[in-house]
Amino acid sequence: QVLRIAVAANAQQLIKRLQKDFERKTGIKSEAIVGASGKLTTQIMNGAPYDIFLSADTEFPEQLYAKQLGLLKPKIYALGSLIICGKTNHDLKNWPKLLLGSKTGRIAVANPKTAPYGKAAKEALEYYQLKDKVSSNLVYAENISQVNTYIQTRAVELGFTTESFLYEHSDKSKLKWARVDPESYGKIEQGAILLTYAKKGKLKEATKFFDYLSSASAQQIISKSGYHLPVVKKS
Amino acid sequence: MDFEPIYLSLKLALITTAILLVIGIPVAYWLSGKSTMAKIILEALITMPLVLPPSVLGFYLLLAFSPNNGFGKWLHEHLNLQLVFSFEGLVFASIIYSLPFMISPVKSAFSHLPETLAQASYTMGKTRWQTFIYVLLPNIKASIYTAAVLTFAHTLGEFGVVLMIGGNIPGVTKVASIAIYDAVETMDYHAANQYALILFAITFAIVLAVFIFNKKAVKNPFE
Amino acid sequence: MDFEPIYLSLKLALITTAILLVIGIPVAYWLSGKSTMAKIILEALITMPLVLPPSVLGFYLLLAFSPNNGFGKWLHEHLNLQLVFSFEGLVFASIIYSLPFMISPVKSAFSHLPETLAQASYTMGKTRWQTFIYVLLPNIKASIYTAAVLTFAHTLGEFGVVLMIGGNIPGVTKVASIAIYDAVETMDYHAANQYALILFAITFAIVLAVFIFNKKAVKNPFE
Amino acid sequence: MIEVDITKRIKTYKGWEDLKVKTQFDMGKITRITGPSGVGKTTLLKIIAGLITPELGAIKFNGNTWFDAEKKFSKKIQDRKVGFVFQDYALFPNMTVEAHLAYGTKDQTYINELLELGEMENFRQHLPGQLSGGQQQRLAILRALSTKPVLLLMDESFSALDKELKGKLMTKLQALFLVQGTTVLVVTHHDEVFDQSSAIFRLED
Amino acid sequence: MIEVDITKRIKTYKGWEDLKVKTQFDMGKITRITGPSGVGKTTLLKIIAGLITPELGAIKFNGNTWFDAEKKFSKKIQDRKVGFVFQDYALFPNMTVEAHLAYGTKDQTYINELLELGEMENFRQHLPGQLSGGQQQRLAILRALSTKPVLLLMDESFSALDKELKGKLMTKLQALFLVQGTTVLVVTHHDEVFDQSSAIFRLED
Ligand SMILES: Nc1ncnc2c1ncn2[C@@H]1O[C@H](COP(=O)(O)OP(=O)(O)OP(=O)(O)O)[C@@H](O)[C@H]1O
Ligand SMILES: Nc1ncnc2c1ncn2[C@@H]1O[C@H](COP(=O)(O)OP(=O)(O)OP(=O)(O)O)[C@@H](O)[C@H]1O
Ligand code: MOO
Ligand SMILES: [Mg+2]
Ligand SMILES: [Mg+2]
Repeated sequence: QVLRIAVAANAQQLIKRLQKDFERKTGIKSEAIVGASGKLTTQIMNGAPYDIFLSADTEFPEQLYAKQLGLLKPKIYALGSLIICGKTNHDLKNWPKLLLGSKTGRIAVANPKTAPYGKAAKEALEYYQLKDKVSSNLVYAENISQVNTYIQTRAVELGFTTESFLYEHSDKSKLKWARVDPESYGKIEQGAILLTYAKKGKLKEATKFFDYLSSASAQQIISKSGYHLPVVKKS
Repeated sequence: MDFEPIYLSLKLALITTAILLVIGIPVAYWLSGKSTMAKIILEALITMPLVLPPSVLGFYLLLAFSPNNGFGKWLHEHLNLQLVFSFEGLVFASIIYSLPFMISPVKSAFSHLPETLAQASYTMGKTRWQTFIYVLLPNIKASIYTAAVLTFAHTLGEFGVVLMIGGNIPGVTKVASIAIYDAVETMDYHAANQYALILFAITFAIVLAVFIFNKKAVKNPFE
Repeated sequence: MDFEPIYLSLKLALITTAILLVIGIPVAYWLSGKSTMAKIILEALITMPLVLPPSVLGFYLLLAFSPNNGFGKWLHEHLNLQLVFSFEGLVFASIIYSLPFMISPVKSAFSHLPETLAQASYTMGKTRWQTFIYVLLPNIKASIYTAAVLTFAHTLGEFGVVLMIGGNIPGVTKVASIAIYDAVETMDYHAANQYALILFAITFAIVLAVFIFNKKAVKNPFE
Repeated sequence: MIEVDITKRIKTYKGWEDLKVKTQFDMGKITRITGPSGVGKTTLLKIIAGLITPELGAIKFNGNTWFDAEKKFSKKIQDRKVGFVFQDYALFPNMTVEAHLAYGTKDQTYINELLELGEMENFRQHLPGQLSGGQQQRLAILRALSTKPVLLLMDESFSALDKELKGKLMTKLQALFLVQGTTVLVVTHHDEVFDQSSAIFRLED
Repeated sequence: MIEVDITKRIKTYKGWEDLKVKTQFDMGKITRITGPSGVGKTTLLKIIAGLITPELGAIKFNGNTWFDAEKKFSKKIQDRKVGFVFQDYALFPNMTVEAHLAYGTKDQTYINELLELGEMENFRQHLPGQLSGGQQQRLAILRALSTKPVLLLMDESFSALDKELKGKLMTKLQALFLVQGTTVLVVTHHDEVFDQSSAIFRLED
C-alpha cells in the first residue's frame, strides 16, 4: 500500500507538486484522494483508510483531532488567497466598482456553508457592501472546483476562487483576474492533520510527509502555487 | 426549517414526470412497433445518459447550454431560453436523465401485448391514435404507473446534474436533494434527517397512493 | 490513460446486475402474486432509496456500515466483512440503489401475464418454481433484458453513493464514473472526454448486443 | 362481387408453401368457407381484412381495388369497413361489454339492440375476464357488428355456443344481415352454421 | 368414483349467485357435461382441478379427499394428477410444439406417439403463434395427455376441428383412454363429441 493523502479540492494542484517533490526526496510513493473537505471528514470519521488529511480550513481537522482520529495536533500548512476571475471583457482591477456599476452577468461563489472560499467570498462582498446589489446574480457551487468549472465553461461571467486556480489553468490568455484584498475577508487557514489510521502500517512515511509540509522546499512550492505561507508560531 | 426546497423538488418531479409521460409513452409505442435497426440503435442511445455520472452529464449540458457558447447563445438570443441556472434548465436536464426509466419499461409492456388487440381496433375503423389511447394504453396501465413512479422518485433524488447546471439558487434551483446534501456536508445531521424524513414521507404517501389505485384498477375478477 | 477504473466499473456493473437478476426477479415474481397491503407497502419502500440524493444515501450507508458503529462493527467482527471503502461495499450499495429498476418493471411484466399460463403448468404437476423458470420467465424476456440494461447502465453511472462509501481508492473503489468526475473537477477535460467516450462505446456495444439478441428471440412469426 | 386472386407464402409443416386462392364471393350473401385445419382459412380472412399482406395478386370489392400487389396498393384496414370476429376473440381486457360496443357506435339504441340480440343485456358492466367462453364469443360477434360493417368476416364464431342459443342467434343475425345488406364470409367446420341460404367455398391444400 | 358436492359464489348477470353442484362421476368413463352458456361448466372443471376454490362442500376422488371446505383442506393442484384442456388453450408462447410435450413427459416414444395421434408430427418446431386455430387446439389436447393424467378435464376441446379430423382424433383418444384407464370429463355443446359410450351430466341454472 502507498501513502494515502486526502486533500481538499482547492489544493489538488498543489498536492501534485508536493507529491512529486516528496517522492524525489524520500522515494516514498503516495496517492491523493481529492474531495470536498466536509465529505472527506465524514469519511474519515467512519473509517476511511487515509493517512493524512489536508483540509481547506482548520475546523474539520480540529474536529477529527477532538475525536481522537489525529495523532498530532493539526497544523496550518497554507493560507488561501481569494481571487475574482472570469473570461470577461471587463477589466477587473477595480472589481468592486465594476460590480457596483455596470450590469454584470452571473457570479459564481462556492457554497459559504460548506467551502471556506465561499465563506471568504461572502465576507468580501459584505465588506464592499455589494451583497444586496449582486445577490440576484449569485450562483452557488458545491465546492471550489465547481466554481472553476463554471468559469472555464463560461457558464458564469465571474467567479470567486482560489488563486491556485491560476496555476492549474492551462490557457490563461482569455482569463482576467484580480486578487481580493485580504483585508476584506477572514484568513483562510488550511489545516493538515496526521491521522490515526497511519498507525496501520504507514506511520513512518506519514510522519515524514507531515514534517515535510513545513520544510523549506515544501513552503516554496506552496507559495508558488497561489497560497500564502502561514506565520510560524513558536510553540 | 425551510420548506421551499421540498416544494421545488416536488414541482420539478411532477413537471418532469408529466412531460415524460406525454413524450415518453408515444416514443415507447413507436419503438415497440416493427423493430428496425434504426429503432434498436435509438433505444440503446436513450440509455446512454445513464452511463455518465450525473455531475458529468451536468458538465456536458453546461457546455452545451452555457449562454456564451454556440447553442446556448442561440437559445438565449432567439428563444429567450436560458437553460443554465434556471428552473427550466433543471426540467430539461431531468427529462434527459430520466428518459430511459420512462421509455424502456413502457416499450417492453407494449411489445408484450398481443397484436390482435390493435388489429381488432383497426378493423373497427379506428386510427392508430385512437387505438393507442383507448385500447393499448389502458391495457398496460400497471407498467405506466410503475414507470411514472420510478421517474418521479428518480427526479426527486437527482442531484448531480441539478447541482451542476442549477447553481443552487434559493427558490429557483435549490431543490430538496441539494438541501439535504448541503446539510450533510455541513454536518448538520439533524436538518439532513428532517429533510430526508419529510421527503420520504411525502413520496411514500404518493407512491403508495398510486400503487393502491393501480391495485384497485387491476382487481382480481373473482372478488 | 489508466484503464483500471473502466475495468472496475464494468466489473461492478456486471456483478451488481447479475446479483440483482438473481434476487430481483424472484422478488418481483412474489410481488406480482395476489396483492396484499403488505406487498404494496414493500413495493413502495423499495422505491424509496431513489428519493434520496445518491451521496446522501451513501452517507446513511456509511453511518450504517461504519466499522465504528453497531451494525458495521458486528459485520466486521463476526463475518469479517467490511462494507465501507471496499469493493464489496460498492456492490452492496449499488444493489440497494438499483433495486427498483430491476424489480418494478419485471413485476409489472409478470402481472400482465395471463394467469392461465401458470395454471396450465400446475395441472401438469409442475411446482411453482418449475413454472417460474420454464413458463413465466421466458415469456417476459423482453422486460428482463430491459431491466438488466437499465440496471447495468445505472450502476455504471452511479457515482454519489460510490464516492461516499467507496472513497475513490485507486484499484479498489475508483470506478470510471469517479475517474471522469475527478477529471472534470481537475479540469482535465481531455481525460474526461476520453473516459466518457470509452465508457460510452463499451456500454453502447453491450446494450446494442442485448437488444439485437432480444429482437432475434422475439421474432415476427410471419418472417 | 368480391374478387380474390392472391398468393401468400405461409409456413406449413412442409416448410414454406404458397397459399393460392382465386375465387369470387357474392355480395349481400353468406358464404361458408370450409377446409381442413391449417389450410389457410384464417389467413384468407385476414388478407381480405388487410391484416396480412399477400405477396402476389389483387383483391377487388365491388369493383373497387382493395389490394394490388403490382401497383403496391393496399387500402387502409380502417377504410375497408369490415367487421372481424377473431378466432381467439381478441376482446379488449380493459373494456366492459357495453364499452366494447360503444367503441364501435355512438348509437345507444343500436347498442341495446345488439345486447339483446346476443342475450347479453345483463352483462353490460362485465369485463371480458369475467365472462364465460360462450359469453366472450357472443361479445366478439356483437363488437364486430357494432360498426355496421359492409363485409363481416367470422372465424369459427359459434363454436362455444350451445345448440339452442346458436339457433336463435343465427336466425336473428340473418335478419340483421338482410336489413343492413351485409356480405358475410364465415369460416366454420360445423354444418349447422347458416346452413340454409349460404354458398360454400372449400379451401383445399 | 368422483364425488362432487360444492357451492361456489359466482358473479352472473343477476349479481352474485350460488353455483351448486352435487353429483358423481364414474371412474374410467367419459362423462359429457352440458348446459347453457355461462351456467358454470368451466367453473366446475376448474374447481375439480383445484384452480378455483369453492366456499362450501367437498370433493372426493376414489375415496381420497381432494377438497373439504370444513376442514379447510385442499389437495395441491400438482398432486391431483389431472390433465386440463383450457377453453382458451393457454399454450406457452415460448415453447415449440415438441417442447410443450417434453415439458410433460421425458418419454420420447410417447411424445412421438402423441404427435402422431394429433397429426402434428410435422409441426414439432412451430411455436403456438405460428399455428392455426385447429392446430393450437390439438396441441392443447396433446399437452394435457403428456403427463398421462388419471383424470382428464376437457373444456370445449374439439370446437375448432373439422369433422373428419375430429372423428379420427376421438377414435384414437378413446383407445388411449382405455389403455391408460383415464377418467374423462368433457364440457361440450356438440352432440357428436364422444357420443357413444359416454354418460351425460347436465348443469342447469
Ligand atoms: N404467424 C404465422 N407464422 C407462420 N406460419 C403461420 C402463422 N400463422 C399461421 N401459420 C401457418 O399457416 C397455415 C394456415 O394457417 P391458418 O390459421 O390460416 O389455418 P386455418 O385454415 O385457419 O386452420 P384452422 O381451421 O385450424 O384454424 C398453418 O399451417 C399455420 O401453421
Ligand atoms: N373471473 C370471473 N369473475 C366473475 N365472474 C365470472 C368469472 N368467470 C366466470 N364468471 C361468471 O360465472 C358464470 C359461469 O362461468 P363459466 O365460465 O363457468 O360458464 P360456462 O358454463 O363454462 O359457460 P360457456 O359455455 O359459455 O363457456 C358466468 O356467468 C360468468 O359470467
Ligand atoms: O473543501 Mo473545498 O477545497 O472548499 O472544496
Ligand atoms: Mg383458423
Ligand atoms: Mg366455459
